[in-house]
Amino acid sequence: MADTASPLRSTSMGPAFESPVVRNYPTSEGGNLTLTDASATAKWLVRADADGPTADRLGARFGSSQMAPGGALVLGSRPGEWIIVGTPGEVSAAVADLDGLEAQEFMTVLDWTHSRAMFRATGVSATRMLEKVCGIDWSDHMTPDGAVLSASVALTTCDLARNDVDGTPSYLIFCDRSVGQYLFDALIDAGNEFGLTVTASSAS
Amino acid sequence: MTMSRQGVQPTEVIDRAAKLRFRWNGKRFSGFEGDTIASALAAAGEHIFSRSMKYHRPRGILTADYWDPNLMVQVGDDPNVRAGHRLLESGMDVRSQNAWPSLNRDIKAANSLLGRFLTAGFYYKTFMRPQWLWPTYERVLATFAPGGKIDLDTPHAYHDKRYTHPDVVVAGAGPAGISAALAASSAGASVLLVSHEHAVGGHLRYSSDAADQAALTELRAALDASDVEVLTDSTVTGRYEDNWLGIVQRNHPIAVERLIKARAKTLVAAPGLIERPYVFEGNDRPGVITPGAARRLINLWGVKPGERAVVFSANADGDAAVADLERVGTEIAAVIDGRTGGSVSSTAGSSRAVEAVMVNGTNGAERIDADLLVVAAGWTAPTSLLNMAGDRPIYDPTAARFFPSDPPSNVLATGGLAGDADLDGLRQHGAATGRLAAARAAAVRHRLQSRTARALPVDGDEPAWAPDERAPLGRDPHPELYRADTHGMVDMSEDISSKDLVAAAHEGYDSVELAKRYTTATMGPSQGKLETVNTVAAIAEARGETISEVGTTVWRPPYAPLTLGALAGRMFEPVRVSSIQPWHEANNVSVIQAGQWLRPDHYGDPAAEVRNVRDNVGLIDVTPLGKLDLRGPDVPKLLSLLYVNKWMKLGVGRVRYGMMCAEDGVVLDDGVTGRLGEDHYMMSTTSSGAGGVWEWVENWLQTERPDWQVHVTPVTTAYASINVAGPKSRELMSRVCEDADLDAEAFPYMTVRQATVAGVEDCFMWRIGFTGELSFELHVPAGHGLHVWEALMDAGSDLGVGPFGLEGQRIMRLEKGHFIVGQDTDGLTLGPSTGLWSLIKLDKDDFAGKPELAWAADRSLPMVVAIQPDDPDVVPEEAAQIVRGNTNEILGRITSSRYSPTLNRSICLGQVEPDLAAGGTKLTVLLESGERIGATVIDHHAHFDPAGERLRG
Amino acid sequence: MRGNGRLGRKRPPKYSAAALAWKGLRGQSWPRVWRDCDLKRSYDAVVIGGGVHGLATAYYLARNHGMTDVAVLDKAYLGSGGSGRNTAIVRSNYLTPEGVAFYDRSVHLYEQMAVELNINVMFSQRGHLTLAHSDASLRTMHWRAEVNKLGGVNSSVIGPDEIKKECPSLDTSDHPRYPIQGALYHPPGGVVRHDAVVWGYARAADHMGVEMHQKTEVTDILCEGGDGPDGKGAGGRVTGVRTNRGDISTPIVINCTAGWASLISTMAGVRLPITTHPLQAAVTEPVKMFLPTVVVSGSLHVYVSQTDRGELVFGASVDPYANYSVRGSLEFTEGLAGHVLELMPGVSRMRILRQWSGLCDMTPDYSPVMGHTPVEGFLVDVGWGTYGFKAAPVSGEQIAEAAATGTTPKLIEAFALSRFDDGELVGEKGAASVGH
Amino acid sequence: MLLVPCPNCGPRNSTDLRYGGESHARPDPNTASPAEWRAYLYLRDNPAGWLRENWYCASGCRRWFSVERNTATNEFRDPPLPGDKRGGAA
Repeated sequence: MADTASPLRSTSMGPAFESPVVRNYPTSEGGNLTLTDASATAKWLVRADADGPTADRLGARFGSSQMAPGGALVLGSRPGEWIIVGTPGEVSAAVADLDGLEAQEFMTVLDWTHSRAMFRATGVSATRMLEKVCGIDWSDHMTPDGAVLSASVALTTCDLARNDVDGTPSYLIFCDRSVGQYLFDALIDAGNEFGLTVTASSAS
Repeated sequence: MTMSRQGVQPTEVIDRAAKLRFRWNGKRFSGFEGDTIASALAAAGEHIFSRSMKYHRPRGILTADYWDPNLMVQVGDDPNVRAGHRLLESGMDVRSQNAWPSLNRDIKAANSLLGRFLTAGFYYKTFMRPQWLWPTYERVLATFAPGGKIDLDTPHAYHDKRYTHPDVVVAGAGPAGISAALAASSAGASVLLVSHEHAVGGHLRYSSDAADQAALTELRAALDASDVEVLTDSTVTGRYEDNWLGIVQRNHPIAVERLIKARAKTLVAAPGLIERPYVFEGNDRPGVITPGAARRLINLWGVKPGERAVVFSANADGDAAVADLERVGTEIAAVIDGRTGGSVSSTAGSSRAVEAVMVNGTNGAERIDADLLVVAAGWTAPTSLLNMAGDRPIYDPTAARFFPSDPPSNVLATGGLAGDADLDGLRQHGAATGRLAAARAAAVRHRLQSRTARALPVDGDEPAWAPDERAPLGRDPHPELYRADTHGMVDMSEDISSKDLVAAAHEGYDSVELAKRYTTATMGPSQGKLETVNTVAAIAEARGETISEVGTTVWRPPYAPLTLGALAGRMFEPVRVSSIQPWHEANNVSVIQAGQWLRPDHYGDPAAEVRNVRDNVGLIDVTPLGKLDLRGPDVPKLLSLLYVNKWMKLGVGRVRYGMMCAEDGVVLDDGVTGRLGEDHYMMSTTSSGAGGVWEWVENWLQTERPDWQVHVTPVTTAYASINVAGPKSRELMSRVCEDADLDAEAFPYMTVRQATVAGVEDCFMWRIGFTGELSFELHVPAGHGLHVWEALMDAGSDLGVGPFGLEGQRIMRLEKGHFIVGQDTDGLTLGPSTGLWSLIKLDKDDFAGKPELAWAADRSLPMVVAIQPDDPDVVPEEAAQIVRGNTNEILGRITSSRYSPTLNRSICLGQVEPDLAAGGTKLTVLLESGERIGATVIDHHAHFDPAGERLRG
Repeated sequence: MRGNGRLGRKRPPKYSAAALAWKGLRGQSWPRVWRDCDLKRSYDAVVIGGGVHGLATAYYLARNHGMTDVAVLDKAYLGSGGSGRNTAIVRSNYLTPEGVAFYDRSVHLYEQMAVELNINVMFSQRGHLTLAHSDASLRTMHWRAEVNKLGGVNSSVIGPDEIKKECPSLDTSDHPRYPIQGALYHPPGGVVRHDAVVWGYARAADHMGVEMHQKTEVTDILCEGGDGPDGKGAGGRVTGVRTNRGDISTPIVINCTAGWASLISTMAGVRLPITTHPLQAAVTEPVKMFLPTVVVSGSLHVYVSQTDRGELVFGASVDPYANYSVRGSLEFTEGLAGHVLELMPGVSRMRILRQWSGLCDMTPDYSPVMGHTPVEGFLVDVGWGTYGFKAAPVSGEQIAEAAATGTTPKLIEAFALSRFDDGELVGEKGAASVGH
Repeated sequence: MLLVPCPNCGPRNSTDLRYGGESHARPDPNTASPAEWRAYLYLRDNPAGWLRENWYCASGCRRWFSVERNTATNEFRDPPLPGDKRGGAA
């Protein structure tokens, strides 16, 4: 996934994507934790048998993730469910790669971009921040780089993926769009004690 | 008792260069950095810290630590602060509790004179008559409530929590606990070591023995060099299922108190032992202290506890106290040895201080003048964490304390809780325990990793559960010293004497639990840490049984009290908003809470909003409406199974209303579902039902019909949903909609079309109308919701377009007689009660609730009907009861009511008995004011446009 | 004092201030509050469960129906179950006319209890506020108030200003996430000293000859003529009970075992619409009095009152999954604290001292199951869920009447087990929420 | 906090799941007598011991599964079996 923060437009002519994160945040420097609103990232949902041809084509099994050849990131978010994220081009390429599979098994694909907010938390303190709002064991052996899971974060059900950047812990956090502003603020509150840099809405 | 600060002690923890000023009951005092509140006050010569609960007796230092029942003070707005533990801070405003008008002169001390009447449970035996006086008695009794004061303006400050998943948690940081932590860490485990005290080291901290100090230095250095995470001034407050631990951290740099929730693979319980007071007459007089208190005062804070002491010693701690006292110049008047039969029968003196001690020593009974009595009578094993793990500790009379019996194998005890040994023996047992804990944690970790999809794969078989091959600790003999030959206080917090307990047992409250409840012994703030064993002993004595026969009481969590603030942490209250929320907020919206959602209720004048919809066109943001995307060839079968009506023949582009009932026939939800494509449907649900219906659908698909090919995806927040309603809605829509024919014939009522709206592709438009007007329900990809809303507002300005909120919608739906599930129906309303009999298709093979709905035909069910008050200006309250004439017999109730700006009259929906459901039936409605009014059932649910001409338009 | 001293038993001394003073002056002690009896081989009736329901039933059997050859059996000690673990709230502001009439009778009996039983049960009618934080919940409060008024119960809906007056510690501003919109105010509601009720019924029943047997566990119910194995089940009748201390023959067995109700009923071959869930409670350290009323919030799942000792006592809703373990959980206290602080942010520095739990017998319609069963002589007084304590006096009175007369008293007709066969559930389900 | 063994996600905190109650078969809606149907709706074994029951992994994989748990000790019989009959639907 080259750039999760590039704006998405539904058509070349259409209006700009509106992020669920609408507040402005003072930009701070330093700190070892960055929180980015990446809601504009394209996200597609693929459903098929957990062990069928689609699963084989996508590669990532439940609980793990994999980079698709075209650069999109494929997350095995549930048994028989995958989230594909990336730029519109990357995601389109990954979805196009599934063409023909619907003839082999019951498989559906859904554009989920507008359904989910997406944030990225990066930094050596990112794990400590998550430990304040989520009861999952984030240690390296239970949640290694590439791990994918769903869990409650600050009382909001989220899909989560560990997707380290250059060896630094980094997490992707997906939640219902309508609760996105709330969760973004909750993460900021949790991260402040570690010195947090907020990257405001990428689409603004 | 004269306490004073002495010269520098080698082991002291105070920084004499850092003077801290504070107030005690309004007067200025000072202490040093490292002092506790109590040590600073003691150093300044204070010796009364509180008054007792019932008799208001003066109380002084007993144990000089966290558990000291006599050292509860108020610090600013913080009540019940443990002055024996809380570190002194500059500027503290410390006050005594439970004394009026002052600590030194307390009027309620007169209660002491009434002691013989105020026996335990006395209040059960009096104040019964006259009954009308009881509330007055009660108010007086309530003034005896002990404890501090809360300040209602105290803010809920920063208290964020933390989760952690260490391999091993060690509760207690004495030599055994530290050794366990170090050994577990060396064995590769991640370890969290939790020290209740401000520094690790346990009893070594206040030992003046050179070997102890050398060991302490060594252990601390080893910890510093290890990977062990150390928490000080923190307590493992509870052990819950599967080693879920609550840990309160009282010294977090930015949180007032932090609750840490740890899932430990193994727990090592190493809390040490708690000194047990001795029961004799006058044992609560200021000047009676434990050896630990004496040694802490001397060695940690350089405070001399008294000038002339009697030491009653039944163990090495008592002996060590003698040495420490002598070192600081306290005259030892006598040492009474409890191991050879010596005992203390009472103290003498004023209520405020010990002046003499009556002892039975080697010289027989004698009176010894002293201002200090140090009593080393033995220990209580704080088995709380083991109890919480399900263990029932067993009493050993030769060692005079309880020991673990059979805790679960992921909970291991070490240190004093497990037995006795010299320092090396404790360290060895601790280390062996740490190694065992690490080995068992490795097996747990292997299992967790192998069962968790996301985890790193593990190699090899799960390690065997390591056997417990630790050499057990010994049990030093100790005399059973529960009560001397006189009675005294058993529970200092509650003012319960051994006499009270004996009396309670004789009255028949002779099981420990009954006696506890009757006397309130052990129920106070020290939670039985000091009192429990003495209580059990008193009951056993009264019954002529042994402690083992009487058994013990169950220690309940938490081990140490923790604040509501820490438990609450940050309050997570998710807030949901639609993408159009910024527009609402900029346009004077009045918001209503609907579950987690914030929704527009109105924008100033709901009646005007209604009129605008009826006359022109209005927009409402209905994003919270539940939406499920359903795909697959078996969707029609699923719909037929979940709705009461038929779905097999719904054409592409068509929309149908459906009602869902639970298996008991009760209305569960309703909404419309449309067929968007060959194998593609969108189901709408009520806003509040969105989550529940999704689970309901998944439940049926996964468990009853796993072979069906259906994929369900909640898309409620994927779309911003906008209802465009009113006679001019088609005109407005035609201005923004580029690629769909909106003509009534091309796009009729109850159909759905895909369209590009205001430049946004992939919008869905539904021709449906809850308001009863011509309307288009737009579902716009949420990332463009605000854009489309604003485009509609711009495009329709000349049409009079305006927003309307939930209140306007509620009025209009009521005018149309649409019921709301959960408001006009309740938890017992069966499908047919809604009046939609014809919707229910009993000829379908199967659907949820079918049998109950079939049998409902033979039952007499209340019915939902539309009602109009005879006086059009009276709007009965929602909840007003429908009664029979002037009687109080309830025949139904009003479930919805509003004044209709369209009809200029009040309108209602209600539930009534079936024989009242026919149109034209006259009803009596009882208003909240008590007035009874006439009302009439009307023929249709719809008060307005019953033929539905407007919405079909 | 061993032996079955039913005949010629000397009336024990009455409790009063004068007696306290006299005994205090003379240094005399009080006699046993109830006798320690040998277990007989037969009784006219056996009550299983020595909690407040079982003891009240035995008391009314003796007092109202002259049945004194009655044994109350408890596997532990008297009041060891829910009776001593509840939060002692009494109220009658229910939703259905059946519920209102029933609980109103109970409040009335509580009002008389101290005098009738000659023990101070400390019934403190300090008022009971049920807060509403949403439109829907406010509507339900209005509904309850209207039904209450028709049943003659003092109950009304009040707004935030009046709430603030009744209970100044509540945050009635619009700052909380779910602001308080109103409350159902029920002045006769309050709290009772629960243990005193247990001991009072036991002592009074003992005076009339009823025997209390602690540490006596029922291991089977003996039946004949039923359609199941061993003569159990529908159509049969009860002949006795088997205990850890031997068999007892009796024609009447009354199941008053709350959380263990299913296990006991199964012994008679009667299946119940009940699942057992722990209900937790907690208490704080004492502070000076500041909370004058009982406060309940259904939306926030919490109820709280301050005892005369100054402690806050809290409860919430039952644990989410069925089980028979009475260990507390951390998530319970966390949730509780969060919700209490939303109502009263000022108590943030108060400390939780102790938590515990009891077992509740939950029914599908939040109403009890009372009266006769398909097994003759086997009566149930179960399904009390989270509101058994407040119903104890009236339940004892009514179930005693049912047992003694073989009829079903009008006040409990709606609560018959047979309603589940007929699908005629009680409407308390209509407003399902925490309602203490 | 009980650890519930989700067959997909692994052991998870019980607050991550929704309890679905006793497992029992749904009677044929076309032939069930009122007594049978209402027994399905309302009557429960409610044992103090091993119980087959349903859980929904609400915060995790969103799958219903069936598992045996001892209601007296809260011990799960491992490993759990995926897929079984639904709980009471009332």
